[in-house]
Amino acid sequence: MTSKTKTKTKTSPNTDDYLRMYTQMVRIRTFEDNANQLYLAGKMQGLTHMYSGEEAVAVGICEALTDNDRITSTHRGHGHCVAKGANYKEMFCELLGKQEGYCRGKGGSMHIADQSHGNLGANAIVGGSMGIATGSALRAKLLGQDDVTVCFFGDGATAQGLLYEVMNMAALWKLPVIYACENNGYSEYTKTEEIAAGSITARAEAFGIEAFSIDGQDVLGVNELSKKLVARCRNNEGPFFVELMTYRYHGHHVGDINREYYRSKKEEADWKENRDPIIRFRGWLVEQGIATEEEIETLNEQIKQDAKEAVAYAEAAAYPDVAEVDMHVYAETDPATLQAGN
Amino acid sequence: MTSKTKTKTKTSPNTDDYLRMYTQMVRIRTFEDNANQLYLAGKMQGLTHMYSGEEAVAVGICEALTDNDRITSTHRGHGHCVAKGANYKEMFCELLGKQEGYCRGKGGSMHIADQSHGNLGANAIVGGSMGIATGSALRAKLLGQDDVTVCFFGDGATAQGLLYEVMNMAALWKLPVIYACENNGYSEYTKTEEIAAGSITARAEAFGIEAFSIDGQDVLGVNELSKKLVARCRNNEGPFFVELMTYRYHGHHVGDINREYYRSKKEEADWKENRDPIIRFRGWLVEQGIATEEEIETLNEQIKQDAKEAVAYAEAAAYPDVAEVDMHVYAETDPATLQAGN
Amino acid sequence: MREITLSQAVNEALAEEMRHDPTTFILGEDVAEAGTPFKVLSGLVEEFGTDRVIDTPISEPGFVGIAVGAALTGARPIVDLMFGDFIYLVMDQLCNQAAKQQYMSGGKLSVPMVLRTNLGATRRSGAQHSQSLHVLVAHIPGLKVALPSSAYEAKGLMKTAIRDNNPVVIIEDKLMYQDKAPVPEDEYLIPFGEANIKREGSDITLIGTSSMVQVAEAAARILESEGISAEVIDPRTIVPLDEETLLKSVRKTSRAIVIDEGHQNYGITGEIASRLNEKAFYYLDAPVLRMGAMDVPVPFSPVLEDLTVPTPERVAENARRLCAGEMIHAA
Amino acid sequence: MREITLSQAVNEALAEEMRHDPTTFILGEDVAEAGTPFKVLSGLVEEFGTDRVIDTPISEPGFVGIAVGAALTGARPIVDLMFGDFIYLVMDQLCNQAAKQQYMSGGKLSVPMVLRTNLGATRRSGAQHSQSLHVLVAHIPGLKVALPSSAYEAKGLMKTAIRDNNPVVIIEDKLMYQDKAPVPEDEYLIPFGEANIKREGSDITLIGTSSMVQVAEAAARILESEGISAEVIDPRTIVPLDEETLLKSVRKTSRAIVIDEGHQNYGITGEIASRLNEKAFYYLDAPVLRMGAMDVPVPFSPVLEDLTVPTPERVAENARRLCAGEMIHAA
Ligand SMILES: Cc1ncc(C[n+]2csc(CCOP(=O)(O)OP(=O)(O)O)c2C)c(N)n1
Ligand SMILES: Cc1ncc(C[n+]2csc(CCOP(=O)(O)OP(=O)(O)O)c2C)c(N)n1
Ligand SMILES: [Mg+2]
Ligand SMILES: [Mg+2]
Repeated sequence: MTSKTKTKTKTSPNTDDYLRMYTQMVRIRTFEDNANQLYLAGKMQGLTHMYSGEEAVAVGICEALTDNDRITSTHRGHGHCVAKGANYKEMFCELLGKQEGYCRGKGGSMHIADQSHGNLGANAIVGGSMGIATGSALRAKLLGQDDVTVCFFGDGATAQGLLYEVMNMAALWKLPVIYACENNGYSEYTKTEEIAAGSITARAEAFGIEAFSIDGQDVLGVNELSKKLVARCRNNEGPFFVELMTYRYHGHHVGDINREYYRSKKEEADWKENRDPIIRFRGWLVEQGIATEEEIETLNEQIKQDAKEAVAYAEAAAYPDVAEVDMHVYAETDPATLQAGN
Repeated sequence: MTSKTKTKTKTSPNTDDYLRMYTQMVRIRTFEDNANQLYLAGKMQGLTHMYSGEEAVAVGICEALTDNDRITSTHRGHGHCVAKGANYKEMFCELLGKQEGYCRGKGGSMHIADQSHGNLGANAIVGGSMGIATGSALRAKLLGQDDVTVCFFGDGATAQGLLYEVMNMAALWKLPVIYACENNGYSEYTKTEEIAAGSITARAEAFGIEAFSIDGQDVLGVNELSKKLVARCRNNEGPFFVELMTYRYHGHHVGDINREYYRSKKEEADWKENRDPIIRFRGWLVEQGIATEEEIETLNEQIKQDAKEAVAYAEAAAYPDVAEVDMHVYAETDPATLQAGN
Repeated sequence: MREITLSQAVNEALAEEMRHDPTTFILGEDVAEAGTPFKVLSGLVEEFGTDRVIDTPISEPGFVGIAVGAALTGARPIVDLMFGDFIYLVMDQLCNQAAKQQYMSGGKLSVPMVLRTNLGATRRSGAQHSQSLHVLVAHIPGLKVALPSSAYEAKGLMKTAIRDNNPVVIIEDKLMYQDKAPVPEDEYLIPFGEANIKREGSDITLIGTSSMVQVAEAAARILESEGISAEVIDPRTIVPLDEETLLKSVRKTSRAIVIDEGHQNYGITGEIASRLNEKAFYYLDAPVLRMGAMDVPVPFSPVLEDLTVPTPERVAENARRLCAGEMIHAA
Repeated sequence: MREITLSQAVNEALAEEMRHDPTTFILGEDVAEAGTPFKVLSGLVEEFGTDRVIDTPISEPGFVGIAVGAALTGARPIVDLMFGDFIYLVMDQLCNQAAKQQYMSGGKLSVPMVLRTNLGATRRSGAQHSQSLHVLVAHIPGLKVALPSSAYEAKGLMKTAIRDNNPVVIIEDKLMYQDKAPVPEDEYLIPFGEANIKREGSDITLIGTSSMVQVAEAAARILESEGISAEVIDPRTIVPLDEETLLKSVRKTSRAIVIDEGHQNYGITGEIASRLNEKAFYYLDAPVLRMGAMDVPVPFSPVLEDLTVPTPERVAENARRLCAGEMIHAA
């Protein structure tokens, strides 16, 4: 939407923002390429879902947030995690079940969380974090804190009744939460139109929530809208709902290789070649004179290098000690707080 | 809506229908008056919710159905049960926990069901029957049967996510189901506007379901729309959603006596005096020359008498034998069907 | 000591803790002006306002999820679930979302929330408003489960529940809301995992939970009149379970009955009896007997409903036979 | 006899029953063209069409509720719940709506439906895709619960489940879908409530469910090489439970271990052990030992996850000690 404006130049105050957005998108893509390799090489076990293709959504939104703002993520959560500020090292360690992972190896890909940057965690229950995100927003409102919470979920997750329960409460109580529906056209092996009747944005509107449907491949458009909505949330005008039209390049999960029975190679190629969020933004950056092709190549290389090092680190890192298996089942409570008079 | 038309006369082919509708409404009111007395007299135990005031909804809808059509009911279910054709005797027996009750006394007020007339049962879980009703409609469609299912629920139940899950599927699969939302302005002790954001009908529309909001105190209006929608359901044009604006005269349940903290006596009086569905329809019947005041008084008396007899019968009826306590936990399966080759 | 009802005890605990910690708030259906159908919360909204005593729509999964999110980010929500039967509706939020956060995050996220609800039949409330479903949550690692048996426990356990850094499910007996018991004016908390010996005895141990503590005590009085000395123990929390106190008693008496209002089949009596059988095997004169609720949905009809729950008479009868050396089975 | 995989066995059972009864249909996420992520249903939509193999949106409570309604009015739905961990989401529909209809209606309404899902850890699927939650449904009167332990059981129990007039939950071990076993070509059904003696023995009884039957058998082989004769029994359905067969074995061997992949605490081992302790008390040389999964959410890290589930080695070790007269406790 904004990609045609020519007003920004290399000296624009937004240059850093643009470059960071580009960097973050490439960091996600590169992370996923490496994760996919680890899986194919048999070094990573379990269920993993690649975010490649959807980078502009996570980055466009998360770049509008501070570390204090919260997000909840999904089974397809690596992108949100990187975009919200996570480090490669702790992420790869987590994916490999190593002790230095964000969750000491106990969470894995589907439960990665990064408390330090406000990422409340991936969730292996589709729609499972909708309550959590809304509750985070209620906490902000009740305790007079001005952070905003973004709830990421897929088009398939709109079939979960929980969404309507929490949107109703968010609307009634005017909570600072943004429901971000990543509509990538599929839930697992099924097209969205086969599982979603009517209109997704109309569903939010029926609860009195202002809703938007935008191109999720345009990082600047996503970011611009996000900044507006975040500001309006802080100004007590929430909640909001945003549907972001996007596409996942890989199969539903890393093991979903033969998928022509549910979507064509042609369709995949079309999105990759003509609507790739990174290629598109890169073109714009160069066109605007914000970065040269060479600078961008250098950046890409640097990120690849970072990933390689982080992977090597994670592969060599230690597994948790077996004694950890029954640690962290319960949080500790300071015995003093359980005394009368305290 | 139709109460101003003057085209019907006593000889109209609909005379019987009108009188039956009137009768059914009075039968509901009279049933509830007796149930309330039983409670106040300490003869009936447990939780019971009176339908008085909402008669035109159940009757207007159920008179558009055949015995073959199904309904699912709610915690406030006596009205639906009577309207769908149940007998006083088995109903009062059920409310008193007697063996001759519709459910042999095992269900009680909140679980009364009348299989013989297609009433799949009251439900003590708010919204709990939304799946059941939708599944009944799916069964009709799959097995090529032409019955329609009506799902009754309250305004409060629209907060249950289940509604949106099943409406989505009903819309995708074009099921012959009518979602009938009895909006009586309250869920327990809370006003609807405090618990429902946006618009209730818009929520159904967002799933591509045609929705209506009508006066639930006008039995003819309710019946006319219901007949149309039932016919359209049979013609594969379902599902539909109808919001019926109505009012409950009693407290939320029989024990909810002092309720001025959540609704005023003035508001209650206004509905009872100016919008009572029975008074209104009675006036119309007389005005149209369909029945005289005397005929109506005779009818009313007859119904009171029926109720009195049924109550007396139920009070004297036997409790289930104690041996029944562990019967009916599991349905029997004919052992022959569990043999290979059968 | 002054006597107050269980309902007042809960109310006091909530009020005290809400004064004590500004991050606490209550969330649930008709909790504010109505003070819940059982009126347990009456007066709280007047003191704390609608910002901290929040009426929700009828969206149990939704508002439990909201509580999880609030707890995860720095508040201490107290969820009111109107009937224990609705636990089914919130199992995912409780067991997948709340219970596992601490573990899945390697100790970095915690969910200090309380879910208070109720259990108990014989109120003529039918099959969907009479269940005692505590075993469902007791099975899930990461949740703690408290079952107060009187006003005293209701207050002390609630205060501990609110201050605990984990999701705690506290289940009151809905028939007991108007029952009075001595409750100190001074502040006190009851630690989790400490069983309470309600009555000392030497011939048999009666372990009762929640509503069944009174049943066990009544049975003990019957037995006493017959010269049988029954020890009555209330575990108070079933997770964590104070196995030591139970074992000590059973090793002393050599006989035990575990009495609970949940269905017997695959219910909590199996766990408790097994632990006693395992660890006090050589002290036992007879296998630990279990008395749960009948394995039937709760019937409405009063004549049937009353049969489904253990009574003092039936407990006493079983105890008598056990002490007489008879071999009896629960089923 | 030909050998087929558990996955094929389930597929055959479904196809046979769908041919047999036109009121049967399958409902679930990605069941049609995709044949589920585990590919168990491959080919069924080609034979029966999308009217009888129905892809649903991701609405577990919704489509389970729909199945209840269809069953209540004359169809026989078979619900596919992609992961057993999602049982939490459908508890209300299963336990309040399906399980109680027959009883609440005094025998007039029935809900002949099947919910098929899975259990089992050690697949690196994390805490929300690895749970074994069968006790939650086993506790609820009105539900039947089958746990097939091989392709043979998977087929025979599924056919019985579909023909049974009650709601049946059948839970497969997701690690076993590719495991082959001899399965007759001729039609057969396995009755509910009949345990299977997988292996006869005289020194100790190993009772295993689902995935743990293989573990028990492997342990028995280890023990055999040491001269200890273990009897291995698979209850096949935990509701109804074939107590007689279990008791008979335990009365013979005097020792037993109950092995299950659900969490041990308040899980099914407590019920089974209690029944054996109660009814075979005087035959037992030692209390029945229980080995459930650890009481921790399932960790992702492979080095941790593998510790949480009983293994043949650990079962054999416990059996060895029991037979040597050592007093050991599960915890
Ligand atoms: C409650 C629940 N149901 C089903 C699944 C299995 N599942 C995992 S991802 C997925 C599809 C989700 O689709 P969508 O929300 O569109 O997200 P996407 O994968 O497209 O990013 C399904 C059905 C699950 N994890 N949780
Ligand atoms: C799942 C569930 N939550 C809460 C309740 C308690 N409850 C019973 S009726 C009711 C209010 C229902 O309001 P509405 O749907 O508008 O029906 P009405 O009583 O007005 O007819 C509530 C909250 C319940 N029975 N089930
Ligand atoms: Mg998607
Ligand atoms: Mg209402």
